[in-house]
Amino acid sequence: MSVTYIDAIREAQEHLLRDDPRVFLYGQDIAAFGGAFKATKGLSEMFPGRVIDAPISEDAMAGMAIGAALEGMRPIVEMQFADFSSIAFNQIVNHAATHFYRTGMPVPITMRLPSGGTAGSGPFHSQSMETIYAHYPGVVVVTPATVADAYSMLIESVKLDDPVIYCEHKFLYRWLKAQSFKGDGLPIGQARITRMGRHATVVTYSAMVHEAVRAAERLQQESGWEIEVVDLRSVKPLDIDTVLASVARTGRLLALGEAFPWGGVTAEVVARVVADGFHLLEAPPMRLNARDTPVPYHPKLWAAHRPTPESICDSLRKLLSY
Amino acid sequence: MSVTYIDAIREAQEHLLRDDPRVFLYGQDIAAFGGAFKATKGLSEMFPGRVIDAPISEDAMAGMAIGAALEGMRPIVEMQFADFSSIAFNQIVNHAATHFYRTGMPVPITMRLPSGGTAGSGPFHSQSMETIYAHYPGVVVVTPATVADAYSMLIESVKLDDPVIYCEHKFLYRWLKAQSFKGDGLPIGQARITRMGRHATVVTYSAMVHEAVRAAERLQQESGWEIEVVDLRSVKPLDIDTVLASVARTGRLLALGEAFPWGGVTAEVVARVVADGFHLLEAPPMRLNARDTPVPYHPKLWAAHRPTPESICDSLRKLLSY
Amino acid sequence: MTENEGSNNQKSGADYVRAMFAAMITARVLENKLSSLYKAGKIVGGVYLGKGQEAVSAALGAALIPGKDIFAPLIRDQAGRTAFGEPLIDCARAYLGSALGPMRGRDGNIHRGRPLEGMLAMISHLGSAVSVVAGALFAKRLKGELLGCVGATCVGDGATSTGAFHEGLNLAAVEKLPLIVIIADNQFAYSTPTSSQYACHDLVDRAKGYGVAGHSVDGTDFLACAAVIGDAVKRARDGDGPQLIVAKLLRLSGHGEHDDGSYVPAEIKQSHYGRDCLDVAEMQLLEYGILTKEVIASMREIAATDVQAAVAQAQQEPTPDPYQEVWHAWSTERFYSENS
Amino acid sequence: MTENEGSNNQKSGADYVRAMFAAMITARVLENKLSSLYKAGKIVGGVYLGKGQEAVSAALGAALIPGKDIFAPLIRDQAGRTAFGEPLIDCARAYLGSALGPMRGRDGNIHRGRPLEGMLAMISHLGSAVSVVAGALFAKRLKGELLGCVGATCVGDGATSTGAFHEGLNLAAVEKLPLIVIIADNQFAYSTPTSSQYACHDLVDRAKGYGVAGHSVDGTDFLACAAVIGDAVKRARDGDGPQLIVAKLLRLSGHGEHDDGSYVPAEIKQSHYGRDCLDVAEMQLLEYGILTKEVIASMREIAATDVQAAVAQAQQEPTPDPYQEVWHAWSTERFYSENS
Ligand SMILES: Cc1ncc(C[n+]2csc(CCOP(=O)(O)OP(=O)(O)O)c2C)c(N)n1
Ligand SMILES: Cc1ncc(C[n+]2csc(CCOP(=O)(O)OP(=O)(O)O)c2C)c(N)n1
Ligand SMILES: [Mg+2]
Ligand SMILES: [Mg+2]
Repeated sequence: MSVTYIDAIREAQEHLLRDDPRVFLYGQDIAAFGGAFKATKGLSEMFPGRVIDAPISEDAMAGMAIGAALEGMRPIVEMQFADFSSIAFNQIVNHAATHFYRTGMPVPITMRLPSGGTAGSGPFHSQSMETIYAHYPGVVVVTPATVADAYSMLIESVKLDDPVIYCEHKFLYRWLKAQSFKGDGLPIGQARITRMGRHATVVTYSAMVHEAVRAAERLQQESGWEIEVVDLRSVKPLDIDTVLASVARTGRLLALGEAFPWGGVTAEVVARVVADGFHLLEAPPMRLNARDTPVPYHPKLWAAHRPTPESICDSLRKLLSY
Repeated sequence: MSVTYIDAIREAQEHLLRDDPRVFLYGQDIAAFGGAFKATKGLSEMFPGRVIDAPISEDAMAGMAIGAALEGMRPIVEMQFADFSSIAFNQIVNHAATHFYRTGMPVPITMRLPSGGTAGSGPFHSQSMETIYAHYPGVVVVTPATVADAYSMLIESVKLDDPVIYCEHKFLYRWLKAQSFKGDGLPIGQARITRMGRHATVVTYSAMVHEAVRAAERLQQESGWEIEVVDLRSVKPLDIDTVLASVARTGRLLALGEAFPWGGVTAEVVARVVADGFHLLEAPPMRLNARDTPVPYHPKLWAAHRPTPESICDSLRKLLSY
Repeated sequence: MTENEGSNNQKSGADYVRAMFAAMITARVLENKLSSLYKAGKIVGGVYLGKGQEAVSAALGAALIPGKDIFAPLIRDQAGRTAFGEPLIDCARAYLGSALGPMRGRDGNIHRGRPLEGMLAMISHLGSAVSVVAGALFAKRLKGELLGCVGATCVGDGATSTGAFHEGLNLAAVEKLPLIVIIADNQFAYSTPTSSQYACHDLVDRAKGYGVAGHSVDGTDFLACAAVIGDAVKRARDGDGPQLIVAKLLRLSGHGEHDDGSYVPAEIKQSHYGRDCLDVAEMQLLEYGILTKEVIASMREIAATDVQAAVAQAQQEPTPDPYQEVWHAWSTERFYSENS
Repeated sequence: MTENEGSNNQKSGADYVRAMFAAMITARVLENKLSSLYKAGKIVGGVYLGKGQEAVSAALGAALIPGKDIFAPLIRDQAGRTAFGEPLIDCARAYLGSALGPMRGRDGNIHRGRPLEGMLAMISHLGSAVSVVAGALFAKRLKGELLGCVGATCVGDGATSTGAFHEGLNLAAVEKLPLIVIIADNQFAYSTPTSSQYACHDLVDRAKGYGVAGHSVDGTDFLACAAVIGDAVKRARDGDGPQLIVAKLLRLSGHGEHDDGSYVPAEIKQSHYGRDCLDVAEMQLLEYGILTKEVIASMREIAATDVQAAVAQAQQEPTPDPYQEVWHAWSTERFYSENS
């Protein structure tokens, strides 16, 4: 029997509700309905009063979580889509994120952001907002790419004393399967070598890890290139040591992401690698991101807006031929 | 007689109101009171009905500007502080910024964001938010550093058909003086070599241009180093050609900014320079940003939170000694 | 005053309800078609229907003057769009993924609009349109073109919980703009009952707190919708400032076609508000002798033909081609080298 | 029920007004001192005073139970803070830039708080505290500790225009939380008159629209504030859900000490609401024989001594040292290597 990425998110929440009386869930349509993506299915019946439907008030939802956290609770807030967290932006970056620095009292909230593109979802149900939150001091931004990480990192997020933006990729929800939720126990803040290689390093996170692996397999078959794939797992903190160690082995870097191209994770990765590992590089580090437009609605446009195994292979071929 | 940076902003608005009937100003306390920083002083008397006090509703202020722009107007919205634009974030990045791509109809609004740190202003009256807006497709983000640019770029912002985030630095308001508003006529999208040099390039923008020039002068006096300073002027679009040309001359790059360190302008600059100008570099490109905490309230902490001529000199010495 | 000013260009009573009813029939036929296309896997993205809300929506759309007024339809406003004059092909193209039409595949379904013609293209974030419509009206005032114009938008019970709704309505009230906001209180926001959305007795109780006129209407009662909504639009047009209308009704479909709405209790479905406003409309129109059975039958036929034609046309049209697509979010061409 | 539950631990009438008055006097003396320090250039950052709003603020602060209730004071709540038990030294340290005290120079002036003790540290973004206090109360309910507790915050007329205020109050209403929100309607938001802020007749008209209890009070009338605000807190404590109180008054200073408030018309300054609540309080307390002139005089002396002591202490304390400062925004220590 196999389990999916969304199962992992649901199971982790069940586990947390069972083991930790401080945990409660708050979000739109998450109680009896079980959430727009069924990430909380059955939980309101199992844990009466601890899985609560919120009004359509993202600012207040985040604010209420902050207040509850200050009273010792560990709220998990589900945004119906990451895109709607734009309404909670102020509470997250100005209230939750500054609180420990200002007062010495941390704000342990976990914001679940169903992120990333899926076919036919369009500009307002497809966004990847990790960059926006990671720019602000005080938040932890995690981006699980595997079933096991989805499970363990959600549990770890809730245990952390700092506010966590948990970016779960909608594309992986039902598509990504595993035999169990058990993983390798890596903590938040540590990247993983998902695939070993010798000729170039792709540093990426979330759903793009799988596209990178596909591209790597294709290049291996086609031309014998061995591409290493590093899964950042959390983009803030960002484990630059693992990245540097990989670049030291391969000499070549492609930073890959599904978000908009200006700034963001790929820019941060490249800027840090060249700062500390300039001498390791045998070719100019490259970036591949989505295009610089809103995420298109039509699946055909969408598929050409985000990086794909084809476009990743193209970039890698350029990188390898330098 | 000399004029200041804030004079330039006021004059540009007077000019626009006089010359273009489509222009109106909207913001908190900007009518009779003339604005928290007096950027609209006297304008409501000169242009009755076209300088309007807004309620404390940043989301609706941005929304109202969008609607007015769709009706052919050219609104300029003053946020009382850039930090409060977090409430207008959704309307800016999701409504204004996506509209042209989605419908083919542009949304010519100008959002004035009094930005950056000043002593004793603390975490919520000091932020530099250019990175947040520049990450999203569809917005233009300008960051004038001189009196003449403050003037000409505000006029140009209003003439552009795209939504513009006009980041005006509060520290420069009254401190920065010039003989007139007249400048060199560079358009938005083109960077400027503020100071010529041969040994290293500092790429920066807004108030940090002046700190960079100070650092450059100090290094010249102390040790004869000639530091080139590039003022980006707009961070999106970002004139990488001018930056690359400078790096081609100097071989060394320091990307400098006052914003939070993760992601952002300095990461974008470094990532683009290494992508296209890797071979030009004689040393690893460096970055210098504010520290990764909220902006501290106390002036002593604040002065150590942001880059200063001292810390810029330190970075440059490291860069030059590589 | 030009002939387009003042409220005299409001349709006469009978014309108004006929226009409403025609739009309602067309919308229903179109939505039934969309629903079957969805089930057949022919739709790009999700499908969101306005079944049961046609009377409210059409009463608004038919009271507005295309080319003059501003209309920001929301998720359940097919009838209002049609009444306002949106061509059926816009809808068909958006749902079927045609590369033609105003959104060209860049955005879809209910997000379509014709902003140049006063019909705004909604973003998903609920409540966001309220201030935008207010801004358009504000601009008309500055241009000296406001006289006799109105702007309107619809929101659901759920959207009233957004800060954007509050800020936008308050701003319109402060500026005394001719803004009509209809709250279609259909008892649910997706699956969430109104008890988790608001605690007041009736959302119309909010009107006084904003200093705007408040109106209540039974959203299943066709003629009541015509009377109350038509009147509110007239008042706004005549200078009475913002109008808040709360229509009580029930969504007769799931939240979207992916949702069977099984969380709606049977008692509610069988209650007064569970009745179909189209049935009520037909009954009332016949009773008052405004239309005959024959006319109604032919209206249905016309609707079916029109819908069929629009769908057939959209299905034949090219889908967007990513290699032809111009990937620019800016309109300023001299910035284009930036993304290349 | 433990002795801390229920409303029986509310102070008796006379004790309550005495506590209020003591806090008001102390706040006024302290604020006068801050004002002169500001003028002498001794203050770090801006100074924001609550002059004229002490009765409202103290009535709230004195009705709350430290260690049990939640209080999120805002910009003009020095009196409420003092009544709630905030030590004067917190204020002095924040304004004089001491490295000690809860904010350690990282944040300052009115942003100070003691969240561990139930007094929240406000952020600048107006309205943001409403949902946060609601969340703290929600947590107490989940922990089974809500009985007899309340949470309270103050906002100005201007802050009612924020989406955050609306979302937060609505959420509290839906969850029937014992939240008290006082709107100090002081006729201006910075320079902006209420006519540009809201269009309703009276902000208390909003209560019904949220389904919460609404109360009005003359904010310059000391005993009326005690009665209305004390009663509202008691109602919330007794399970009557959220309470919205609108106090009418006038800010008797500029927006901050950098502002002379010259935009406030003389008629308004000379009107009923232009009177000083401290004068009214003294008159009323004497009239009702609650305090004597002598007691009041000695209260003033004590306040002067306490304020002097706090200011003197803070002025002797070290200012923050950037080289000692630990530059971390996270509390999780294993992440610290990240920023090095
Ligand atoms: C700010 C925001 N949050 C969440 C959503 C997701 N969402 C889309 S429709 C919907 C329910 C809307 O309910 P209501 O306003 O009552 O309208 P109805 O669907 O009942 O017509 C939700 C929660 C959204 N679109 N915008
Ligand atoms: C969201 C937001 N926008 C703008 C500001 C800037 N600001 C600080 S105080 C103030 C006026 C507040 O007026 P009001 O709420 O009436 O309180 P008062 O100062 O009158 O006590 C403004 C506009 C802010 N703090 N927050
Ligand atoms: Mg609804
Ligand atoms: Mg006020």
